[in-house]
This record gives sequence, C-alpha cells and structure tokens, in this order.
Amino acid sequence: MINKEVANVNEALIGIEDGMTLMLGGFGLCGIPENAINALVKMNVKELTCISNNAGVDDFGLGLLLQKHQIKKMISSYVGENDEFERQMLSGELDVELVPQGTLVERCRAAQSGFPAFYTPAGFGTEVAEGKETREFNGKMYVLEKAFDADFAFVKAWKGDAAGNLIFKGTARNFNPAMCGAAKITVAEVEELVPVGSLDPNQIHIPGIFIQRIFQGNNYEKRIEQRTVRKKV
Amino acid sequence: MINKEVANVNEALIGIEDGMTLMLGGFGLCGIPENAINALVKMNVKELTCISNNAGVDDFGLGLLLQKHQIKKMISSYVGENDEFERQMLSGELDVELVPQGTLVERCRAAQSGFPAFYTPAGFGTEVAEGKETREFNGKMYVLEKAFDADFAFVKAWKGDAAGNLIFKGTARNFNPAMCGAAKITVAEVEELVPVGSLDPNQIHIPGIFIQRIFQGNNYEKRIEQRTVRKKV
Amino acid sequence: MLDKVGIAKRIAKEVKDGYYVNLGIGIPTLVANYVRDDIEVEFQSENGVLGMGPFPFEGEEDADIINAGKQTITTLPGASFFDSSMSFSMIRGKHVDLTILGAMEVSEEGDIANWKIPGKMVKGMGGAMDLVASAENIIVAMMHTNREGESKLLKKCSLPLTGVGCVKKIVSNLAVLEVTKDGFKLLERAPGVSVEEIQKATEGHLIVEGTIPEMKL
Amino acid sequence: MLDKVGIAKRIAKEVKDGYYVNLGIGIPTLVANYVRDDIEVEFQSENGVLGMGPFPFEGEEDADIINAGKQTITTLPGASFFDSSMSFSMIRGKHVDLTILGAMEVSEEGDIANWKIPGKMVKGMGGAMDLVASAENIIVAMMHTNREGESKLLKKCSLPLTGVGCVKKIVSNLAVLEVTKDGFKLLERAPGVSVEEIQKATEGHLIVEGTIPEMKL
Repeated sequence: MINKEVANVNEALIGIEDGMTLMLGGFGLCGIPENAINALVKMNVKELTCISNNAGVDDFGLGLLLQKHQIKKMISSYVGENDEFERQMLSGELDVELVPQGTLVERCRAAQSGFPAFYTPAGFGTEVAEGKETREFNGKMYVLEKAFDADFAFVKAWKGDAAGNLIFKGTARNFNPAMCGAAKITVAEVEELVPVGSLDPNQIHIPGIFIQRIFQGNNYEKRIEQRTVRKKV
Repeated sequence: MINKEVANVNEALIGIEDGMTLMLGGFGLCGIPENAINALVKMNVKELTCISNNAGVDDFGLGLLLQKHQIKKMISSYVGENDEFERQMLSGELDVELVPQGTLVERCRAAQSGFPAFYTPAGFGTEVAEGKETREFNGKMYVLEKAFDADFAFVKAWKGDAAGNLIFKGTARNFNPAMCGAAKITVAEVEELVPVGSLDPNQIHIPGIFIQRIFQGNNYEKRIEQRTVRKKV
Repeated sequence: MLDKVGIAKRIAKEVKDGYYVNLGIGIPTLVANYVRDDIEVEFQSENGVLGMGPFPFEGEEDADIINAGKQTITTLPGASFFDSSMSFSMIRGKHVDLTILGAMEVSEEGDIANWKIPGKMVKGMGGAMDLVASAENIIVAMMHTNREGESKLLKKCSLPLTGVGCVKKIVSNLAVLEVTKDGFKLLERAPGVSVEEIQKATEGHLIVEGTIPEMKL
Repeated sequence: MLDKVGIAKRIAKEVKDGYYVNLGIGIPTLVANYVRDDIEVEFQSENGVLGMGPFPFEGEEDADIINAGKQTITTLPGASFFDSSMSFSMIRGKHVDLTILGAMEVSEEGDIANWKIPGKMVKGMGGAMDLVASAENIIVAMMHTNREGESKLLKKCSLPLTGVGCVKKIVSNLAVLEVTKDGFKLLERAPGVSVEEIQKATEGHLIVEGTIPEMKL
C-alpha cells in the first residue's frame, strides 16, 4: 500500500503558489473542501484561477477567497448565490468563464482520464460556443471542448484511508470524483480517516491512485444554503 | 419507483432481430451475461454484430454463438482464447474490428453519455488509426474515435433491484457499467434480485435509469479460464 | 390567469407514467407536488440524485443531501446518488425523459434564454445548457410577459441564448403553447383568459386554429 | 543468458518505491514475485483492480476476481475494484507509473509490435495500445531473437505496430538497453554474454559506449 497520508492541511498545501490554477469540489456549499479553503485564505495566496461549479456565498466557501481578492479568475457554471462575486464580475475586477455544468465536469474528467478534447452538444448556438470549433455528427451540431490543465485539485470525501481510497456521501459527491487526478496534485480531505483495509474494495468511489495527499479534516461546518423542510402532521 | 423487472430471459429478449448490433459485458468469461447468451443461442438469431471485449472460449460465452455462426461481425480488443474464432476470422467468414481496450470501453461510455466523439492517444501511428482523423493537442497526436450505436446491451450484475439499480462484484464489473444505457435497450441479469430499498443509495454502481429490463438470472456457471493458485505451506 | 401553482399543476399533467424528470429551480420544482399519485415517476437532480422524495421533516435535514436548488431533500426507496459526471451522462445521453425549466425569453423557433442579462445579471447557465441541448422533451414554465407587460414569447430572443430550437412546449400564466416550425401554436387558454389577451401578450407568431379550449387543472 | 525468471528479476529492480505498476501477460506477470519487499508498490490490472496480491490458495479462487491474463488472484488491504472505463482513466491519464509488457518486435526508434502477425495470428491488442500510447515509463520484456535466431530489435518493425516511439527500456535475455534518439544504447550485459553476441543479435543500431557492465540480479 502506497501511503498518501499527510499530517494536516498545511502539509497538504505545500507547493501552492500565487497564480496557480486550482480545482475545488462541491456543489453550492455541499461537499466543499472546507479545510483547504480556510487554509488558502490564511496563507493569502493570490492571483488564483479557481475551477469550481459555484463560488460559495459571501461569507463561506470560495466567498472567503473572493472577499480577500485572492481570485483572479473563476471557471464555474452557476454563481447566483454570491453578491460580492457578482459585484467583482460586473465591475471587471474578476475574470469569469461560465461553462455549462456537464461540460465543466467532463473537462475535469477528460484531464483525469487523458482525453485532450471531446465533442458535446451543450452550448451550441450560444456564446459559449464562440471561438470554438463546432461540428456535425449524425445530423446534430456539437462543440469541441478541451480538458482542463490545473495545478492542484482539492476534494472532500466522507471516508478515506491512507492509501487515498475515497467514499463520498449523498449529493456531497458531485464534482469531487471527476477532479481526483485531474490536476498535477490532488489533495483529499476526509471527515473520517479509516484504517487501510476497512473499506470494502468493491465500494470505493475513487481509488487511491488518483490521490497524492490525504488528511483527516476537522471542524466541518457543512452549512446548508436552503434549509427547506415540511412540518410533521 | 419505475419498475423494470421482467419475468425471465425470454421476456428480456423481446425485440431481438437478425442483423442487430449487441453489446455484451464481461472480461474473458468473468462477468458475462450467461443467461442472455444462452437464450440468444436458443433463439438462433443470426447476422449479429457483437461488441464485447473478448469472444468467449470455444464452448462457453460468445463462443457458443460463434459455433452456430450467429455472429457476422465482432468488435473486440482481445480474442486470443478462442480457436474457432481465429479460424473464422482468418478464413474470412467472420468480420472482425479490433479496437484498443480503453477505446472500446470509452466508445461505449460515449454512447451512454451523449458524446458523439472524443480524441484518444491509443492507436496513433498504427493500423487502428487508418482512415480516421488524427490531430495534435499540446504537442501529442490523437485519434478521433466515435460512439457506438447498438440496439441491445446485455450486462450481468451481482445484485440488482426492480428499479434497475445494479451492484457488480470484484472484477466482474469490467465493461458492464459502461454498456448500461449505451444501447437502445439495456437488459441486466443479476445473480440476486433484492427488494427495492435494500440497496444503499450511496453504493449503487449503476442507477436504474440506464436499464430498461432486469431479471433474476439462474444457473450461473461462472467458469474460470485460468485457475491459478499457490499451495498452502 | 394562472399563478405559479397553477402553472405547476398544469405542467404536472404532462408527466407520464415511467418518466424520469429533471425539474429546474423555481416553478418547475413545484411540479413534483402535483403529479398524479397513480403513476410512477422518478425525479433526477443534476447535482447527483435520482429518486428524490419530499422535503425532510424539520430536524431531519442532512447538509449532504440537497437538490440542484441547494434545498434539503429526502430520497425514496430505489433512489441512488452519483457524481456530476454520471449525472450529465443521464442528461446528455437522453436517459432523462422530460426536462422542465424556467425561461426569461423563448423565441418562435424554440430558442430559449434564461441565464444572463448582459451588464446586469449573470447567474450562469448551471446545467441548463446541457439539458436543453440534449432533452427531446422540454417544457418551459414561464410568465407570458415581464413586469412591464412586455411579451417574453418573441420572434427572436434579445438575451444571450441558452439553447437553439429546443423548446417543445410552453406553459405560461396565460396559455399552453406548442412550438412548431411555423410559430407558437396555441393549445389551451388559462381559465378566464381570452385568445385576444394571449395574442396581445405574444410578440412572436401565434397560430390559432379553431376553438381553443380552456385548460383543465 | 537469462531465462524468463531472470528477465523478470532484472526488471523488478526497475520498480521504485511508490510506483503504481501495470504488468502485461507472460514474463511481466512474474515481475511481481521479485520486487524488493522493503518498498511499497501497487499493481494495477486493466480489467479493473488496483492492489493485486498473490494467487489464491487452492480452494479459495473466486471466479469474479481475476487479472487481465484471466488468472485467479487475491487483493491486498487498500485494494479497490472499478470498471474498465475508470481503469483506462488511470492508464491514459498517466496515473500508472510504470508499464511492463512483452513484444514481438521493437524498433530502434522505440516502436513496438506485439498484437498481430498478418494472415497467421491475431490475438488483438487488448489494453496494450492504450498503455503504450500513454505511459511515460515503458519497459519491454522480450527475447532478443526469435526461434530462428533472427533479431527482434530492429531498425524498423516488420509487424503491425502497437505504438510508435514509446518504448524507453528493454530487458531481454541478453541485455538491458535504453531506447535513445540515436538507437539502442547498451546498458548492461546478461551474465556470461559478450558485447559481440549482443551486437550480433541486434539488427537495429546498437550504441556501445565504454565498458558495459554485467547486470546484477
């Protein structure tokens, strides 16, 4: 077993530099790498390009990096929950590339899987396709989209072991699996680091080969964006 | 819950016709849809194109269809275990398209996932790339490969439920997941059909949406091709 | 004239037995409440869940189980969780049978705009571009006009597009319309709404053939 | 001169701590037996397993747990199973550190042929084309000559190629060679084998610089 465990988030972030491109898992605030984001805020690394489906909210998740102007460019599919984001984008302080959600995740998976490019129907005929090659297959039009090229990927899992094997929970899985191994270095933080051999080999979502560093996270806030409930009758 | 359960293999095969293109899961004899193959032999459907990583052995798996000359064309990556196959191929009775294994599975996944085509490095500079578009990305050469277009996919899982949810076991998983939903109709046979709700939603390998028909298989032989053991000391 | 719940109720009648359905944020989310309970339908949410149930009871929310609108949800027996990549395999691969989503504008050619107002509002397309580029069966839930009373059913969309030639059906507060190659074909009127009112609220070409029935909810 | 086990033993010395290794069928499979036990290595098999262990004890074989050579295997703690799609993500995505495979022919430019003899034998390429097109670190295990004594290390391959310009290192029964832009660079001689014998058995350009040491096993 090849050991990927590092002592803490600081060790996991060694090598991060200004100007790097980062991938960050999560959908809204669900399944985001909270520990890594908080540490990035503390180390005050700047000029980042962040690939993440959403941009957090004003005071949590990637919103914390936005507040401190650490992000130069966001590559996302939906950013509607963050006023500061919208302000920086409309004022031109922040460069934004909006990508259809299915294309966003597949550009991650393409990087993970050694595919340089693929054709997808999403965005054909829209400004997303501007400047890109389009092409017909079987009478339908498609857009050529390319794999991402990122320096670090930060993902958050439910359980993991020192071999880097990961299991996600519920819809906190989302973008995390496709980002594993999609950057030069993938850092996984887990709610529970379990002994090697205790995970069922048949039920591992992401095998350790895709992970370079793993650590036991702590103080997960797991904030809920839209607490929607029904009353018991 | 949308119910996909059919009574038996015969009901699962309704609609199969001569000349159709079929996908069949499995690697060697591991994880092959034994019940479906045996039923295809019985119904004596002809002129089939079969997409399957291997071609079975002389007297088991797809070898049974080959014996009866039911297969017109095989699309596979490795066919070294089957003498009858080699004979039919070298004599020209059987049309064969050999495809790199990673390309084979991705052409299934592309069909499953709505991608018409993708670029892969496999086969560049070889006869596999002949007649195909090749292209450079970041200084490396790639081959354009296209999604398969199949009528039926036959997969075999370990456990499944009437909603079509599937779990595979060990390396019997192999090509099966990528073929689910990659054909017009996907038929899953399972060793154990369990009650809906008894599978952990977090641990389902293939959600039921990809499956049109599911049935409880029986009399699984699960033949071992290379029984390789060590002695206890 | 329909309110949001009315629109959701009318769209619910389009949901057929055995359908996998993706519901967009807003009015479409309400549709789930009004689907007949004698048919089997499964709801997919693009953030990675199939088989969504109702909202959780108070105190039973789980931060790790949400829908694409970031609302806490529950799951029904037979449900499954999966990653975003597989979720869009379901969508792009046409395994989802029906997509219901909102729109700012729809054109008579079936183009849809719902993700951006240049210089003013940019929320992003989320999964909408993948959904509309792939789904064979798209119903748009929308108000027929904006707050200024201007039509949102246009000859050409004025806002940046989400997809081209993809909308098949529209259920608005005023009417049910089918998008045909010749324009918006009026199928049903909302209760108490006249053909003239619908005509006035529709900038794009409206096709009125024969008597237009009032919709039943 | 080395036998198959000798070739496997020599290749085992190329396996470094922390490597994920894919072993081809035949001699490469034997390599696992000779890797130093003070380093951590994980073996991947393209049919969908990472963390392979030794063959099972008699009576403990499981038809559902095999390697790419269709042999029954076991797994070690930390192992995982996955589908073929993810398996080739590991391979194509360069997550596998070292690929060891057999060859019928290798050219001085690093081309490899190992899947077809036209009109005579066609087993198929299996995963070899994906492996050689992607791996940055490929070692070929092979006999230096065929049964007729003809060289298999050639100027140009005569058989259909598996991949172009991809082989980095060759361990044959006679020698260890590096594929450089100028040809086959001789690194080590097998025990008891002279440079002249290697030269005679090598049709492609052989580069001999200084004294060539005998390999240590």
